[in-house]
Amino acid sequence: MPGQVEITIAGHPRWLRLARSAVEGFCAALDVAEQETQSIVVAVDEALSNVMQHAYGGDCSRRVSLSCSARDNELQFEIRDQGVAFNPLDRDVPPPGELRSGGRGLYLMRTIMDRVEYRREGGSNCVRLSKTLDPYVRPAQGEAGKTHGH
Amino acid sequence: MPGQVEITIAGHPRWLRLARSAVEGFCAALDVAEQETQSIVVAVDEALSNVMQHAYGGDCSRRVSLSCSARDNELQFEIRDQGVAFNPLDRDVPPPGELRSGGRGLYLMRTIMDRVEYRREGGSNCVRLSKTLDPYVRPAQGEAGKTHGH
Amino acid sequence: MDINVKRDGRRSIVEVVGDIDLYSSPALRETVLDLFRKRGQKNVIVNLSNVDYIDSSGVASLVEGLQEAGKRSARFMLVGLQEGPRRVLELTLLLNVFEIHSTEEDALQA
Amino acid sequence: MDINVKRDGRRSIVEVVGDIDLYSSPALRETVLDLFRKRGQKNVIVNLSNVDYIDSSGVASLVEGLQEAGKRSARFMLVGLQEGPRRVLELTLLLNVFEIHSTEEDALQA
Ligand SMILES: Nc1ncnc2c1ncn2[C@@H]1O[C@H](COP(=O)(O)OP(=O)(O)O)[C@@H](O)[C@H]1O
Ligand SMILES: Nc1ncnc2c1ncn2[C@@H]1O[C@H](COP(=O)(O)OP(=O)(O)O)[C@@H](O)[C@H]1O
Repeated sequence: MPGQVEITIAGHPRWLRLARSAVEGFCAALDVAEQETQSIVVAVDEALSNVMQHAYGGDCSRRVSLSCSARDNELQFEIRDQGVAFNPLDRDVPPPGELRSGGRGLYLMRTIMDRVEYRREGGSNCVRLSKTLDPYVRPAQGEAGKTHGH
Repeated sequence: MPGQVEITIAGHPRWLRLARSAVEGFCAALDVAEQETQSIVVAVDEALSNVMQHAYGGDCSRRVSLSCSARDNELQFEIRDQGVAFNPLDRDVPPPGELRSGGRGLYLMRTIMDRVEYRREGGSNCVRLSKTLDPYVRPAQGEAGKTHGH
Repeated sequence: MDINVKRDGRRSIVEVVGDIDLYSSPALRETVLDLFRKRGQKNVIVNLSNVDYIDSSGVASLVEGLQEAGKRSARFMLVGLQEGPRRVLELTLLLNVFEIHSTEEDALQA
Repeated sequence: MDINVKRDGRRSIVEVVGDIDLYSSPALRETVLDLFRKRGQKNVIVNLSNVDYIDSSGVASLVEGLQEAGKRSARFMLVGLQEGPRRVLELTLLLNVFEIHSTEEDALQA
């Protein structure tokens, strides 16, 4: 199933803010609580930043895509890139709180989201971040039928 | 050339706000003036709304995509759907200012944008809205090379 | 978009918060038409001071409100018009078609 | 993101407006490190009251500021922390690592 919302951006950090607005807009349309939304935005932003910085090594001509979907009370965000193979679950995450520069992106992603999954698929990295919402979030109702008119 | 930013949404009006945020974010990343941005957002939103309402007749399971690109001092927004063939340029637009409900979307699109183009392409409608910016807007520089580091 | 109606006799103030677009305009349309048709209101004021965005379907809802008022010799006014919505009404040549005031107080006294 | 530096003797206030992310954090990092390295500042206050978003690269810039201050026995303080950035510092267990004050005035008197 494709996500209800998909965005693809060039791998330049100038587009991160737009991607964050999209995630925010996605959550807002589903009435996700503001604080929960803020955290989710951080996690997705970290995943996208890592692609730009590490998977593509700063090559801004390459593209990264984000697919957002809601099902029952779970939100899923799938980040896909065509960069070097990298499984974020294989990586040991150093303890936070230390005075070092960097190395907090994966930690934030894992801490904020309920589930992080990885698969390599025909030259693409695909990271799926999932978050179960409580209280029950309205799923995208009626997406499969006629529910609006003029 | 693909746009620097592409978004695809399910054909449900609940996603229009997200699409507007994306267009806003696109313009913001290119330092487009606020007032100009607001008008562009209206034009793109009208095109997307028309697809949801008319091309898909309210069937929210179908998808509409928006591709945003900047080249020199021109912004282009391409709206693509798989609905009934419809050329917005073939349609006479009734004069505005009249007291009727509806019938102002195409007028706004045409009035705000500098160019509206249409092509039918293998079962898809493709509407391209273009706006030339003055003063010169920074195109998305450095999109083709390494311009950022840590 | 949220809608909040304050009713006082045959006069109502409809306060809208958020964007008015294809998603939200049907609710605004219904609210306004119901005030005339079901509640017999003689004066409906729509407060748009918390509306930054209105599209053509939103404009259509407002026009229908104005038309309904006309049929019943009632009044329909807009207040608190922000820059974006003002430009849309200007572009569609409707700025002088509506009765527009700055604030609810001005509209109530008009 | 915009950065505005007010310098007063060996003390500087760095006012940041906007999101601090991978796009903008390099400029913040450079500004802060330059104040210590090139301007010999003894006290750098970063005002974050107009920052609603900070990501891990922004956090890294602030940590580098703190480290640089440590090397030079200078001070590095944060003020005006909003809810979102506060939560990110909390999640990364850095909330107690930084010297944080509510306002510029508080920081100047501390
Ligand atoms: N998408 C990715 N592709 C390749 N390597 C990655 C990716 N994401 C993270 N890494 C590697 O994992 C390390 C830790 O990542 P992270 O915790 O996000 O911190 P940071 O990005 O600040 O280094 C990175 O420095 C990089 O070496
Ligand atoms: N994408 C589209 N597909 C099919 N028909 C369309 C499309 N866009 C517009 N139309 C037709 O053109 C008419 C005028 O459109 P518009 O000016 O946007 O006003 P409105 O949507 O309020 O009717 C619509 O009522 C519809 O019949």
